[in-house]
Amino acid sequence: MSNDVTWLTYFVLSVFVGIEVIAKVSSTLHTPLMSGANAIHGIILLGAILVAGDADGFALVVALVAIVLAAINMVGGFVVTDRMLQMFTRKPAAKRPVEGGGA
Amino acid sequence: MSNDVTWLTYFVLSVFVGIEVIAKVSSTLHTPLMSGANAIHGIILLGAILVAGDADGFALVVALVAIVLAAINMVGGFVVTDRMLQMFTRKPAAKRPVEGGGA
Amino acid sequence: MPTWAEVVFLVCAVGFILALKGLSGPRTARTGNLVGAGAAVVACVVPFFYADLDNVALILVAIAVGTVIGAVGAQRVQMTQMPQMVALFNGVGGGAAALVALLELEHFADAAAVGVDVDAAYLVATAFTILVGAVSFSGSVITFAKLQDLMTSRPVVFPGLPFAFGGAFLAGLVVSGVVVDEPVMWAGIVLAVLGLALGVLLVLPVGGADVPIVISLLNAFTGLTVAAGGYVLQNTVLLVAGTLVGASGTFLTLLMARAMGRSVSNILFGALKGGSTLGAGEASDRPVRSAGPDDVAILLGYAEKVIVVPGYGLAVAQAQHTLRELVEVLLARGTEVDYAIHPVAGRMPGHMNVLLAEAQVPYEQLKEMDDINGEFRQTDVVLVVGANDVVNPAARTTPSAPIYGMPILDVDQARQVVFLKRSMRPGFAGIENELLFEPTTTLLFGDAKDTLGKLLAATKAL
Amino acid sequence: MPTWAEVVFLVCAVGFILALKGLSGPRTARTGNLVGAGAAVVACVVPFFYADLDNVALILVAIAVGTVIGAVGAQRVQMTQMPQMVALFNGVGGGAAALVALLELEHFADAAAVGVDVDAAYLVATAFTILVGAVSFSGSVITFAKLQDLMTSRPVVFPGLPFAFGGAFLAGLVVSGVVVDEPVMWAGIVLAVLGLALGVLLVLPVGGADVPIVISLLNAFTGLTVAAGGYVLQNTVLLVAGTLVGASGTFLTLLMARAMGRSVSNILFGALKGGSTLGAGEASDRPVRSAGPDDVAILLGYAEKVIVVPGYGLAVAQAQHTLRELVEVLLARGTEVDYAIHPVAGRMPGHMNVLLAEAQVPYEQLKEMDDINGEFRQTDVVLVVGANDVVNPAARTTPSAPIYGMPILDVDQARQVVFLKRSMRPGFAGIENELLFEPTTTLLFGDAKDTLGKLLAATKAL
Ligand SMILES: NC(=O)c1ccc[n+]([C@@H]2O[C@H](COP(=O)([O-])OP(=O)(O)OC[C@H]3O[C@@H](n4cnc5c(N)ncnc54)[C@H](OP(=O)(O)O)[C@@H]3O)[C@@H](O)[C@H]2O)c1
Ligand SMILES: NC(=O)c1ccc[n+]([C@@H]2O[C@H](COP(=O)([O-])OP(=O)(O)OC[C@H]3O[C@@H](n4cnc5c(N)ncnc54)[C@H](OP(=O)(O)O)[C@@H]3O)[C@@H](O)[C@H]2O)c1
Repeated sequence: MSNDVTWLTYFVLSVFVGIEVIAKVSSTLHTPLMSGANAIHGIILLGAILVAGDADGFALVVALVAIVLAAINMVGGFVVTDRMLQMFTRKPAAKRPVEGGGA
Repeated sequence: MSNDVTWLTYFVLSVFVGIEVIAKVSSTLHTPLMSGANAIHGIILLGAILVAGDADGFALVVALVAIVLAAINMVGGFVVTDRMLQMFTRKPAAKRPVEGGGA
Repeated sequence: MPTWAEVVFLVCAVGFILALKGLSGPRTARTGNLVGAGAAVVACVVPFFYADLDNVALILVAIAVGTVIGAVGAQRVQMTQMPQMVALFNGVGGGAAALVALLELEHFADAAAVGVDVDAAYLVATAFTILVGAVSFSGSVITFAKLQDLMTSRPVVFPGLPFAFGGAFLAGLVVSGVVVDEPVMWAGIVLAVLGLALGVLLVLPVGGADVPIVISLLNAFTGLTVAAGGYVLQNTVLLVAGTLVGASGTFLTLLMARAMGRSVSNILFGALKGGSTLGAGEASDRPVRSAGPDDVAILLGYAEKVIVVPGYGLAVAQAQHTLRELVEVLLARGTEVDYAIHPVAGRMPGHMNVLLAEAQVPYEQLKEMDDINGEFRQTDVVLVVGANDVVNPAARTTPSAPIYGMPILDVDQARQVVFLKRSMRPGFAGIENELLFEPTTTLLFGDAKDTLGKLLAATKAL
Repeated sequence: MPTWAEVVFLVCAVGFILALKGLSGPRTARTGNLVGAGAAVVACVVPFFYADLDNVALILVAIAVGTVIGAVGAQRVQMTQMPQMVALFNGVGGGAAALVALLELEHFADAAAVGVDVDAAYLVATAFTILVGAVSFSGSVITFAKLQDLMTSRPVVFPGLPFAFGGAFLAGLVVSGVVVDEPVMWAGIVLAVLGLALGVLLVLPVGGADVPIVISLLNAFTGLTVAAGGYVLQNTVLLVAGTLVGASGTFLTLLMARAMGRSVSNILFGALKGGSTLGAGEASDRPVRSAGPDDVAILLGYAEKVIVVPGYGLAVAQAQHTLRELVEVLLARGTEVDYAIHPVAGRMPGHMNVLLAEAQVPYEQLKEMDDINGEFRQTDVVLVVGANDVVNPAARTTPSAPIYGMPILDVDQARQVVFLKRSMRPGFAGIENELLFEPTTTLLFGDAKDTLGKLLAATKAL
């Protein structure tokens, strides 16, 4: 089948997956979810690597800048999300040596 | 990209869509949903039409049988689902000229 | 294929996605079904415009014949026979997919004969469609026979069954291998025959009451065969629609089984392992308190709040109309009456909703389990009509019971419970119900239609 | 591309789907994030094995530099500065996408120069990525500046702003048309500059408190640019991942806006229409009942059940640790204490959960709005620390109020309410809170850190 329709099909199916998969998220997780999605689009790093591998001169410089930016997005995004989520899931560690009891 | 991977991609994405889209169904709707999904696979009618349009002799007879079966599946499936669902959504018509009041 | 046709097919695929989405919400279900039907019609019209089809007249006649049979059958069937009708429609769909795949195999065989190299992936998909389509066909037919009482609805097990099943399964794999190695027609036909045998062997040991789950499973199977057929024909809409049904059908099967507190493997193979999938039907002889219709009528007459729990026996007795009349008389007397609907009361999910809606019970009187469970404590009389497992406290108290862990209606918390049933025999799960022996419980023996009729007369006379 | 690489990319795409799915459930969120990270790493390693890459050493250095900056930045940032950090990461991602698209445009320009016919669809996607990637970059930078207090967080509006925005937008369309008509570098660069301008103009009029919504929107934008980039590079994983983020990000933006009772267009363009998106800050001079820390400590000392409602002011005052200590003292005295967490208390969704978790408040003490709302009726004292809108009954009673319809914490049903705030000024929504003037309400004026410290001392001394 024609190439463009293939890509359109991927796009359409992914739109449904993207929406349905997060449809049940509770508002508490809005911020970490946003942050995690933010990290995922850091995958543009892959695109930047591909163009950098095929560039020279000024274009190479631009491509390397793109790589740096994309890597910041990707790595920083996943790390910051993990840090946020650590705060949410500290249930077992919640037993601290303080006098406060459970409610 | 290679043809088979394209189809694999469609398949994988559709699996996610199929599962996520019905993940929240209430048990009351299990039966109509099953019936509706049943009607959807009646789309094999399209496949039967395509092969019948290209067949002759005994193969044509087989293809026509396939068309009849598929059409039964598709048409019967959607009609029977609609009949079931009519029962679920008769709220406005629920006002009947009997003495019973609302609970 | 022209690009416009590809785009239309993609739109149809989206239509099917929206249909499933719609079908899973109560408010959108009917629209969803219509959207699906629209997408299906459009998709089937498209090839007449782009493909250079021969035999158009014959094709149209065949479509017309199938349409009439399907539509008339679907219109005529009674609500209580819905499950077997769905099974039948599913079966013919599976059969159609198998036939289409056989015809494709013929093409591949022709191509291979003139030396063309056929992609092995296509042959795998073709073999899969033939085998599983045939399973779906014959399995659905047996399912139909069980539900329509054309044969016993009890599990049918004979000594060599597991071996016959295993043997046919292995043979199916081997012959599939033959087909993939070299596309030849005889192998395809053998594969179809093996599939038919497998379908029969798969469904025979399943008890009548578990059949809805099996229908759902076979439905998912058919979806996957349609997807495989779509791959062979290189048609997106077939692939996407089939996969959607395959995936959602599998998931739905699991949801249904979970709602009944069963596992799918237990349903399919439970009878083989000796654990029956149908109640043993042993009656107990411990003492109980039974009463006549007049006594129960007085009980109801004094009650301020009554909850009716309908179950499988109501459907068997076809007593839903009489029940509705009784409730209307009580409501007219100023009694507060609701129906408590357990999700798996009856023999298919949503059975009670359908049955009572058909009997014109207003939707607002039907309360779902979670909404009404808190109210039993303030209820004077609970009228359990042909239900048993769904009110059996063993689900909470007896870890060894087959229904242990299934959520139940908390009927035992009400002040009085009246059971309408024919005998002391247990329900589907085949276990005794301690509630029958409680001091607050009264039994009114007899066929539900009969006893409800008497109860109605006695209540009117109060 | 070899088939194995395609399959690995597909697996990575599935990884991103599972990541999003995981991230949307509290128990699976962290695993989901790790799965996403794993998929991203694998996807980025793949091209080194199949593509014939030049400049490998330079590429690896660049990756290392970016990794270090990102990881260190993410580790160092304080919890309260999370939103601006996310904004920054999003911005650089958008910038990277725009740069990649510019380089692709150069390829297309070279190809066109030697007479190759470039598919218009690719050029549309390229222009889209350049323009929207630049919007995302500059918009995120302004967002960062607002949240980091590098500029005013109030809406910035100047008379010609709508025209400037509209003009830049039209120019963007025209220049995109030029690019599609003939791929030339100067047009791409103009497009990038226009995108930068548009991003600035889009975010300037948004009030500081609405910024999280805008970050989410820009996040979805970046996702779409990555998807478009994936199409241009004919890379599935980029397309699927970008589309996932674009779709879920758009949906999430709507969910967030709904949780705040706002519409997205109101957030973006409200300030232009004159309706301010930030509270006016008018103080009322009607009489209220205020008290000192000692009085409030006595109130708390006699209470059996206390609920703490934290809000934006707690974050501003950085008083979460002091608050936790106060609650621990009360708990040690045998008082029942819970925190009631409103979903949009603070300035980003989940703000309070993060803040209190960071202060080591045990998770079980944090109660969600729907779970605790029934309990206020039996509560002796509610301690409202720097919250206002989320307890304002106007959301229920005043249809004209900007927060009308937003679900609130039913603090007004408690026996006593104590507000800790600095003045009579309203909160984010800029409307007065009638609850402040109720006879059951006591005000304890002052910076929350300060007053909580005094309250802690007074309670310990009881
Ligand atoms: N809904 C589903 O999707 C589904 C599917 C498959 C299986 N199941 C299973 O089916 C069960 C449903 O529970 P349930 O409480 O509805 O039914 P049940 O536990 O099977 O009990 C039905 C009761 O109705 C009585 N009965 C039968 N015919 C009657 C008649 N003509 N008049 C009066 N009483 C009659 C039977 O007792 P007598 O023989 O003494 O009259 C029996 O006690 C559950 O175990 C569920 O897991 C449900
Ligand atoms: N969570 C989100 O995602 C999000 C995002 C954007 C907007 N919003 C909006 O933000 C609002 C959140 O409501 P909220 O009740 O948390 O906050 P709020 O209504 O904005 O009220 C905050 C209160 O804290 C007080 N305050 C400020 N600094 C203080 C300090 N240092 N010490 C003590 N008190 C201080 C302020 O009064 P004084 O000035 O008198 O001290 C003010 O009354 C909602 O309207 C929501 O829609 C939320």
